[in-house]
Amino acid sequence: MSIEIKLDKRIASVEILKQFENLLEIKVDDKVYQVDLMHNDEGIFSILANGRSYNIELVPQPKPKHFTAYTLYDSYDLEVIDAEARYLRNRTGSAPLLSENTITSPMPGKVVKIPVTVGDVVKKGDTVITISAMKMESEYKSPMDGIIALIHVSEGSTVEANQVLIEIA
Amino acid sequence: MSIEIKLDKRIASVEILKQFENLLEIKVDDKVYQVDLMHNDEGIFSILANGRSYNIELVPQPKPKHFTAYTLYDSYDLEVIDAEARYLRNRTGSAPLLSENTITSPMPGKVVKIPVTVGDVVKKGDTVITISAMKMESEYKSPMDGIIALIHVSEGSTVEANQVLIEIA
Amino acid sequence: MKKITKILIANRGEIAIRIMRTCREMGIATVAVFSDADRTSMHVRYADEAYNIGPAASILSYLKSDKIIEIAKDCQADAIHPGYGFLSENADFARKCAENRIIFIGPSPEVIDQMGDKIKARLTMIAAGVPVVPGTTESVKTEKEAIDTILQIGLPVMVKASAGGGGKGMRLITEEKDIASSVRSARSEALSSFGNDSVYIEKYISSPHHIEFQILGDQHGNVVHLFERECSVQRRHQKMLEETPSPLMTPELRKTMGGYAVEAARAVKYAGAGTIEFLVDNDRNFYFLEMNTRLQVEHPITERVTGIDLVKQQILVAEGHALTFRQNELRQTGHAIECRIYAEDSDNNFMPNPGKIYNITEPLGLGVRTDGYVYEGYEIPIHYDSMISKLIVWAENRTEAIDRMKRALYEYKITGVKTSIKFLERIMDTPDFRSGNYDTNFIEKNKDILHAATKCSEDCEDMVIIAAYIEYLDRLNIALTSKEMYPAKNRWKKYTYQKNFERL
Amino acid sequence: MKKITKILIANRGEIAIRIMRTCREMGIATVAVFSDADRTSMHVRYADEAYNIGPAASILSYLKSDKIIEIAKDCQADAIHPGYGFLSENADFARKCAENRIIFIGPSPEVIDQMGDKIKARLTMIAAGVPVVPGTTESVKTEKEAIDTILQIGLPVMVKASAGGGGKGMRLITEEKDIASSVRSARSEALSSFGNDSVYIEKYISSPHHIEFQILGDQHGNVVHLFERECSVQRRHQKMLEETPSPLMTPELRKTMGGYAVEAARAVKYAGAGTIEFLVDNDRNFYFLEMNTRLQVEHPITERVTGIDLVKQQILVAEGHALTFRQNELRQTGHAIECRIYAEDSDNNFMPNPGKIYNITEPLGLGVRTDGYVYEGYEIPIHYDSMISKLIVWAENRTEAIDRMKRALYEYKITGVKTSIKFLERIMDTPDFRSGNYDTNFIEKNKDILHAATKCSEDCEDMVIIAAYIEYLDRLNIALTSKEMYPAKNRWKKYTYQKNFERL
Repeated sequence: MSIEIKLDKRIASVEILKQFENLLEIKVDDKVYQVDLMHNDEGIFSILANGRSYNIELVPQPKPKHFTAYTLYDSYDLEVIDAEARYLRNRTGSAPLLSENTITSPMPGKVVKIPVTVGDVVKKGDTVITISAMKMESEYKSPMDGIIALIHVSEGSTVEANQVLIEIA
Repeated sequence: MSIEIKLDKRIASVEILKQFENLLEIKVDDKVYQVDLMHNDEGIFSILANGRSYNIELVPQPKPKHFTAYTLYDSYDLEVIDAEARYLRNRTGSAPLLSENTITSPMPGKVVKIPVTVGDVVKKGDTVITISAMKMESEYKSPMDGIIALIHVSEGSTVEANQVLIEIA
Repeated sequence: MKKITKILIANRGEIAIRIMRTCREMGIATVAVFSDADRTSMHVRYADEAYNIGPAASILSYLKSDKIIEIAKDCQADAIHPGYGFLSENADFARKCAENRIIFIGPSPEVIDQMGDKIKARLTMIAAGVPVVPGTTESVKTEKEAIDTILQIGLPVMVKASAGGGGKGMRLITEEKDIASSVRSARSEALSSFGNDSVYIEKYISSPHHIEFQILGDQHGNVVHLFERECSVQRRHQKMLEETPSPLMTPELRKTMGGYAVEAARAVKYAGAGTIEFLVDNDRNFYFLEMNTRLQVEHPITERVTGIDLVKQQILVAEGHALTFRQNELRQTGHAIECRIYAEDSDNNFMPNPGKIYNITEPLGLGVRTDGYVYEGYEIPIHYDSMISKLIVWAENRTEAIDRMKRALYEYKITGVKTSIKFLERIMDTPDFRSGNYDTNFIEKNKDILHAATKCSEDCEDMVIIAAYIEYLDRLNIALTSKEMYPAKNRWKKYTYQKNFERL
Repeated sequence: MKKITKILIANRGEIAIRIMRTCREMGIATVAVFSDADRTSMHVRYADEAYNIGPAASILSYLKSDKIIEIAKDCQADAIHPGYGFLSENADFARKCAENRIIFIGPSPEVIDQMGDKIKARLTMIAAGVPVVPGTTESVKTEKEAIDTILQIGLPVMVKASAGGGGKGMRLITEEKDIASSVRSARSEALSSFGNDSVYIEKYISSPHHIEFQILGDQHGNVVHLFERECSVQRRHQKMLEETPSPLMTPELRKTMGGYAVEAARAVKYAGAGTIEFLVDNDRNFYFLEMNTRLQVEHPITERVTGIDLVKQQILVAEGHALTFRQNELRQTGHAIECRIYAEDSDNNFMPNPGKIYNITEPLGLGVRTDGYVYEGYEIPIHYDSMISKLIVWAENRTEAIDRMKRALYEYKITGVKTSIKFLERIMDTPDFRSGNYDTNFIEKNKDILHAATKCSEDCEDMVIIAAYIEYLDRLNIALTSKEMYPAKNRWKKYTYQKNFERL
């Protein structure tokens, strides 16, 4: 049962070849590894391979089958592409889930100011909303020339990470 | 819905009178408390009552409905006596679950020596088994005069906490 | 002399806990206050008593001086410790405490007033003979006066709002043609931000060092300094890292600057802990910048090299005790560095990154101190500062301290939110930092090194992919089978998949 | 001079990690070895490389010298650090390392041999002019000889096996009528335990102080001592707590004893870190007890008051470096205390209590260091020592250090297994400890105070009952509803029960 995993821009194919308890023979693309793998409910992994000791932590993301992985050196965004995900991908083609004329919040915060209203004409680069988090204000700008189509939030309201704020047509 | 909780030797009756989110009015025996109670999946409780800040941690025990509670000052053994537990208690009368002529291990460890065999006559105070854990050996003695009826473990085997080791008739 | 037996801490997060720790060591009861957003904050759980003071926004909770004083009276606290930020430099609050017979742990309201206004502070320092950045000694009321003064001081200059702070009403002028327009916009921003268009003008010192002296005074006129802290590593005008001793410092300069710091404190009859901040240029000319009439975030490095608990000293001074040490008895032993761990995306313009902490592993061992307040499962609120902890190391000398800090940062694992840990680790490897040859321009100057991506090896990437695969399989299993009432006995899994695959 | 670039740590748990921390600071790669029971131990995860060395029992894993040397050769480690316990005082192992051109980080095999045999060590010390406990200088081979010697030394005496250790073949004789029978049983136990019925006889010193000196020597003949550690708080002949300086010590006595410790080390050309243990009676007469030719568990308190990283010094000495400090440059600054956190039931004869760690909160803040290796969810194996961490505090003076230790112990929360934390907290409150007036009889003498039950108030008990009730309700809900694939968003629960009860 091989499955694809997307790590940043790389898509790798993974398959378990053999297993005995915590000892796995596992293939990643063309490379075969013998690993001693232990993990726990908190997503902490201890992997021994070729004598090296690897520590990896996986944190689930709000989207199913998406994880952030923390190694000792860096963090990675991961997505598991199983049969279901492949089916969904094929059905929706290569179009991204969120359209490009949408402004979303990259982090939780509070809406400080919305200097536009629905129907306003905006140019690419115009500030359309200001979000404050932890004493710092960030201005989000229109990605295109267009007209404000929908505003999902109001001044003073609290927003989650990745929430759709404003749509531009 | 009042329920009984056994804390060490005390049996207290508890009932929630009113609730609004994390604010509870709750009765323990005859005393009514207004508490602000928050807890999490790890069994950590933060309770504010009459201005005091209480920190309590509950650790589940192997027996269902049994907990160990850790306060800042001490630890307690707790048992929740709900309808089911009451039924079981009534059915079995007041007899303890484990008979008094049984020797159980108080902690995990390894059996070092069993100087008796089935059928041996032993006196109260005779050593019947030696268990080692963390470099320390402990000898367990017969609680009564009697005959070794059953030996559940053998020398060199590993034992869990509260495992029945030897039965004496 | 009044023995303090209960202190209300009018603050939150790491500094509230840091103060409570000393209270506990001194046998003093502690009272926490918390906003609606902070019910699960560690400072609430650490305190002996805890009271809600209102909604999440600071202005409705941690800045509500009347509410806080009311709680202090109700629970019979003798004293209030304001920590840093919030009400710590608010003279009105200090005055109200006194009116309600509650000891404010800090200097008198008069001193807070006097050092809070930038021009008043400049004048006080000039009178005490402390060098200040060349510039005006009074606010400049008209545009013409401003332009004349600038031409007299010579470019470059900074125009700053008298009542100002936080960069508002501040303009750097480097070219003559910009003078008029910059003065005008500074005055207009000052008016709209502070209701007062007074500005003052200072010579601009490019890429200075930011060096401060810790001072401590008692109510009996004794004042000492506890040496310097080098605070030049900054991003967005906020400190990221501090160390003591400063690599720039010489014994002579330390003696001179320390002497001026003590003079400055003595001039205002300073009682309590405070900090005199200086700008120092590369030729070691130094200028008074401002005084902070409170505990600083970075006070632990001073504690580490002097051995003195500054919060304990604050409390003793507030009780009326005289200092038990004199200047010549104080020593700076070894080298200490503090790194501030922020919840932020350091590689993306240091954007704050609030969220839920997933796992934490704190660094331990020889020479390492952590002052934090977050814990596993804690959701960092969006309403307050993004600092989640401070990591302080000590070693016999600077090189060893840098190596130790690198090790501690390597060990420090926080998952769930982005943090400044990796960025700080890269600072430890930057040649300009290791050589001690840096000023406030450090992060800008070294941005290529500091923002370099450090990916792990390809094998390591493959291990990440393997982990994700196993986690995915495991979660499928969990969803199907985990209905048991009690957690699994052993959290480390070994046997989960053996049924599914051929055995080795 | 050989630069060490990779070290295999032939140990486990906290000491393995403590050594790896210094290696990391020095840029040295680390290799862990682990038994089957230790796959999930933190030292395996902390190391750069990790190799299995066999089944759980030490004799089949951590004591397998050939296997360990083979791994060191395979992975090209330059050196092996043995930690304490296991192979750390095994001369054969040190010799095998040398034969395989691997640096053994410790003294030479000859020195280990010489100081490992108790009678040889006594003779060496007598030759170096160091006072020893009055007694025989050679093993006593016959029963008659033993009885004559005892009568000559005078009661009380200790009879000890020459090849002994761990209390085996050891008898205290206080009455003349017991002499013959005790000598006989000591010799027979010695024979069955060590295959050698030689015994020696020492004057018994009742309730002595156990005080040891840390020494450090290099390969160039330099030896210094790093002052004393007071180790008299013991249970089952194992240390529970150590402090430095010793409350019993005077500057003169320190100088004398330190001088003898240096002499003793010089006498055997000692290179590396070692400890000279003394018994000291209440009149401050002192006697050499034994030498430990390795790092001690309690080394961190010495590190804290001297600022010196002892593991780093061990590595530098092993590389051939000369010590960079002389005796007169060393200082003991402030006061340090170490508490050993054992997994044990202190109120039930200190019975070990292995099991799974549920939650941990480590104490942090000013003057606190923790060296541990367990983590949440970790199952402490039954096969090894019951020590799970060491808590070290420093303060300017002894009273402040005791207050700080009390605070740190209060903050330290480990649930899931019973620990010595509460017992240690009670030690901090015992008048004999606070006054510094204690010896090895301390725990026995103060048992009423130390085993007193400290229950919380009735309100607090009721809160425990409330918590258990809510947990019970919550678990009922979990069992019914938790089938979701991803963990709940916020781990702190607020809204769970609102449907079930009348609203306030």
